[in-house]
Amino acid sequence: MQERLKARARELLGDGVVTRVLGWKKGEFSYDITPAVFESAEELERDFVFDGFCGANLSKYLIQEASKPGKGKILVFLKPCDSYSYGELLKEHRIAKENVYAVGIPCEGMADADRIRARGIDGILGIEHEGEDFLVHTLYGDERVSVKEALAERCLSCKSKRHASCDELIGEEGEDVPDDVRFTEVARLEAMTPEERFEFWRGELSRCVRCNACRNVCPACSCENCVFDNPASGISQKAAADPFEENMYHIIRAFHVAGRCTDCGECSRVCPEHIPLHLLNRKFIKDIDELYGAYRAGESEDGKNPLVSYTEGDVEPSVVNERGRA
Amino acid sequence: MNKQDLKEEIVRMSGSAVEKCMRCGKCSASCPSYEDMEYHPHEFVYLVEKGDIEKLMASESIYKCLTCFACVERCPRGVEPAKVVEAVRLIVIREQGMNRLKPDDIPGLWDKDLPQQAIVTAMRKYTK
Amino acid sequence: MQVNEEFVPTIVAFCCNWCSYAGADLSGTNRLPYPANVKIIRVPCSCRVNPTFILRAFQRGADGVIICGCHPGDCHYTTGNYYTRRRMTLLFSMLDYLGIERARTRVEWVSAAEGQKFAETMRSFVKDVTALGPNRRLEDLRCRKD
Amino acid sequence: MQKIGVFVCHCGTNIAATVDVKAVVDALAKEPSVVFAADYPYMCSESGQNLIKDAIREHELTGVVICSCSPRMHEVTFRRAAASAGLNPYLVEVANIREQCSWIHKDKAEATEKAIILGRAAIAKALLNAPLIAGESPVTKRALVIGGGIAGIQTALDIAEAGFPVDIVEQKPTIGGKMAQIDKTFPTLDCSACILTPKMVECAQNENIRIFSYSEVESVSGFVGSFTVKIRKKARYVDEVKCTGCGLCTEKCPVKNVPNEFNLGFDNRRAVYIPFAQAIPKIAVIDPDRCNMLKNGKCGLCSRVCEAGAINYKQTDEIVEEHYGAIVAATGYEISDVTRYGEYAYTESKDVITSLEFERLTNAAGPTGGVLLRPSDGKHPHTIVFIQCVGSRCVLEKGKPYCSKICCMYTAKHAMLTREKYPDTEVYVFYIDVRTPGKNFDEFYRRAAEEFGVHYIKGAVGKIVPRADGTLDVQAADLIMDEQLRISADLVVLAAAIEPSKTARKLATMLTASMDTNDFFTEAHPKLRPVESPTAGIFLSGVCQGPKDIPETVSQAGACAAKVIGLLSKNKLTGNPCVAHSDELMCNGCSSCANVCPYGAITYLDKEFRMPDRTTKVRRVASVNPAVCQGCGACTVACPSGAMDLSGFSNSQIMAEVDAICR
Repeated sequence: MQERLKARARELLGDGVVTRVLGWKKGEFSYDITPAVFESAEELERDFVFDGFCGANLSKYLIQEASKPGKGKILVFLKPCDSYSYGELLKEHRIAKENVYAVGIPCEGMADADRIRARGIDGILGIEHEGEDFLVHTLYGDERVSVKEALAERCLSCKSKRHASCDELIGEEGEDVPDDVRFTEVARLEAMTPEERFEFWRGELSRCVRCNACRNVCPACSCENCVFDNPASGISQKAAADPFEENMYHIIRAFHVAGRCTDCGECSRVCPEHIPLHLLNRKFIKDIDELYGAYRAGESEDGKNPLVSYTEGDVEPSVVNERGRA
Repeated sequence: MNKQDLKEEIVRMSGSAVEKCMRCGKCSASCPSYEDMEYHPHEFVYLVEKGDIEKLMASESIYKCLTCFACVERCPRGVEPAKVVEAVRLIVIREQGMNRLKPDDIPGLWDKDLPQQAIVTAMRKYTK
Repeated sequence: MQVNEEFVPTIVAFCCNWCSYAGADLSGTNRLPYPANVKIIRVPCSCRVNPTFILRAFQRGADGVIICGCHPGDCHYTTGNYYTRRRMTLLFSMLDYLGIERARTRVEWVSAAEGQKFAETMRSFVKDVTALGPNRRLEDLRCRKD
Repeated sequence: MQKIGVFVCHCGTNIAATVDVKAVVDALAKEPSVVFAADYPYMCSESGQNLIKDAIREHELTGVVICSCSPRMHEVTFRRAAASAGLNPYLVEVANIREQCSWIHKDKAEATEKAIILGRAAIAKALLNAPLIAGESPVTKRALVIGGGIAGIQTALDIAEAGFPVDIVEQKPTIGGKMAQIDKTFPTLDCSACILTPKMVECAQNENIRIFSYSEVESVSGFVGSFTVKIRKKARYVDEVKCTGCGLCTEKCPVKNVPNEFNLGFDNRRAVYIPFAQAIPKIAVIDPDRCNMLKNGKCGLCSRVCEAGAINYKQTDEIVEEHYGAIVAATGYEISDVTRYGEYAYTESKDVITSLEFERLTNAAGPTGGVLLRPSDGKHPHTIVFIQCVGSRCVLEKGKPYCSKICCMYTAKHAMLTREKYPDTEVYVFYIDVRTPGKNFDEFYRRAAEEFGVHYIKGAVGKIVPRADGTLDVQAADLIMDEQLRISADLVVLAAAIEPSKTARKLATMLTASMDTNDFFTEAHPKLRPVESPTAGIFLSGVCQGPKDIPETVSQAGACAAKVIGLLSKNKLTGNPCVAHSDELMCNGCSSCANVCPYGAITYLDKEFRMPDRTTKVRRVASVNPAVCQGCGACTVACPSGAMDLSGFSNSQIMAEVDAICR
């Protein structure tokens, strides 16, 4: 697949359809792949990577890259889940669509390097899909790990193999994945007593170091200026000084992306403290689906998201009490 | 069952919103069994709404409904009178444990031209 | 505030100018009492209430926050309270998910004619929050008074 | 450095009896920035107001806090007082210590403590108050009326009468609407055309009125006071200026078999036609779907006979752009589709007709010259059945849940007129309820039943079966007799539900006016603002707002005109300064705010920003039109970046109040 993407990128660069390519390259280690912009076939040849560690969602980089005046079109590779973020950003007018050439690519799920290393596999050099397994190349030879045991959490609960918006597709279009496991963890928390939930989240959120990685990576957190950085907002904070501010930051962040979050899972992927931040967003998604009908952010470039629309027969806020007691 | 429970049971079984009736009489105007009935479709709905259900249960009218659903089709309020009749009928059959139609009766009622489906339907309708 | 005696919660009530604030005025005009620890903040419409205001209130020591607006369909701005309804439903559900007591937040629709309802609502809300005791799960310890 | 003055009112004993006013003054005087604090028995009295004014001048106050009754009561009074002393009126805050304190609490200590906290919250808010100046916007002194039925005509005439120019846009080739098709009007039975056509002529002759007939609204932009509207003038293929309305072309046109819309298809018109004799404007129009010349270039007869040389086959649609201060929706109604009710056999029998069709069949200018004849065989009907509520009060998907309001009365009229003219005819009316609230309405209905012998039957018709002999077998129920009836009828008239014009929803979207689920326009307030849309500058006239009869329509049209005149007579509109505003540096241009704005007050601009590296970047940012914004604040919460804020109720102000209360 890597070679196919490279070839297509070279072609589009060569034809002058695009001037740049937004893709992935190796970081410090072969498993910390980072997004990168390639401007020539040589750069592509040297650095372009597409393997089982390419979890990073490239859509957010387009806000900057597609708005550079006079730079022409940029090619971007979008996995199915990334294409929803892209769709949502288009809907919010954050990306100049005319400057983007979006190529949808298939995805069989991305690996979580931590899970692989937790199995005692070290010196990772690369990773490949091979049937039901990941084939991990290491300094000490190849290792086999079953896909289920190496997949990132967000890929285990993948919502769709079908792309939302793109200009071209490489490979076969996939299908939606039923939501049967996606909300299991949220449901587990919901079933706890309030005290247990409070303890759970205290345990998680108290680890927050306010590095802002979640905010930086989140395609929905694309504000020019975040309210938490704006002294005039009255809620600005640099580092969370106490448990309240940790709560405040994460509640408000989740609320601001509610109805816009595509559940791409980047927040949890990048969190250095491994806080399951996606469980906050997913709670909103679950509530929205249950209370206002199934909705998938980014699926369409027009229409209104559930937080900026309503129906006259919407449930009352007291539903929260009733649902809990049932 | 007391009056209120009876009414709730009928409403539940029929799924009919009897309180939506605006007493236009279109059900009765559409009913092919009208002449044979003591209580007519609109009265069925009205009596259920009032909770006066014993009268209906005692009446032969419940067995006169052909379940042709003309009233259901035409009711502008979506009340579905035939389903109310059906529910009253079922309540009677259930309460008495009494089968209106016994398999033994069938040979006597047999008519060569009668579609088989009618017999099956009748068994379902009049038998517990 | 809590000096070995009965706990008196601090309650912030956001009331929309056109219905609920007028409803609160009416309960005053009709001399219908409700506890003095309820303090009303006037907003043009319930849809002006930002979740940050609610969290801010808890941070600064409120024990309960109630939002009152026109009945759905009666909004002075035609649609504001429909948005309030969705936002607050989702926010309250999130607070509950985080283990914050459900009864600390409430939305009620009170029209300008419902002075009685306003007073009753406030009495019942104060009762519920008093039963919960002081807000300890969503407070800022630096703002603690005792 | 802020200087706040605090004024605590006793309100006689209303406040002072339960709140220790002096203690409040003492406590608030100690608040930071408070330089003056005083109490007075009646702050709203002239001497109370003078106390405020003097203090503003003497202490050069930058803000005023008044602890008194509800701001809903006297905020305006105190703002005026401040303004007269040279202080911006929006620097005044009112703490409500009467309705929300002294009147509800009995314990004096408790009430005093609460009054102090409320005072502090008001001070906290006042410290963040900014002087606001109400924006002004100009008013284009011209109105647009969309729809040329009786509602639009009356509204336009009343506006024009007051001296303002007004344009009527009508999609049909003539104004007049449904009223032009009606025979007689209830309850007076005067001839509809006789009272309508003079008004139509008046429209044509009034110098202040322009009629855009055969035209549609293409787009609407702008806001109250200055709307820009594009109007599509559909090609008539007839020069409006040259055509004299002589009608020669309509006589010579060889295409004779086009169903005549005005007579609901009971007779035919030509491919070039004038809808009816009294049409305004009386200008011919060519039906492009039927004209041979336009279809295949073969004919041109009308062009040859037209002495005025008005025929122009090359004419195309024309878009004109006009500016208006106010827009009136008067799009009226249509008869709902009765073919959805198969039991009435409307599609199977020509002798089952709607009430509007009955109007044409009894109209002297109609296809039968006013003689009531059966459409099927042209014979005189001896038994007529009228059925009420066909599609009205029907909660099913195919029906209308509302009462169409006019049917009871026009059916009584039809029944009465039939019995009067043809006493040998038996007339049955099947009704669910007879609803006749209105002046002389019930008397009218009773006359039909009592004097004219119309058979009113409480019950419904279940089914109509056309028989081979041409009669209609009407199966019905008489609920009072508790019996099923069968009537052999010659003619059945259906009182079909009326529904808003199909064009209304598209128009409402253009106007950003709200609609209910039935596609009727929503009024700003059902009781107190019944002729205005919640969208400023948009007014409602006639049935587009809800079913109504002619007298009601005319009175609403007049009321609507009065509202328009009131708006147009202003030179400038002063807005509410407590409106939303967007911080361009913060705004992402994501459209969340515009999605929740009920007034369409937010638009987006592409704005150039200088970046720190001296490059420039164009970004989409929100811009609030202060003349349109009503200040609800929905956008402020929808905005994820916090770029949107509301003057007078800013984020920081509300949080300052929260802090003061929770302190």
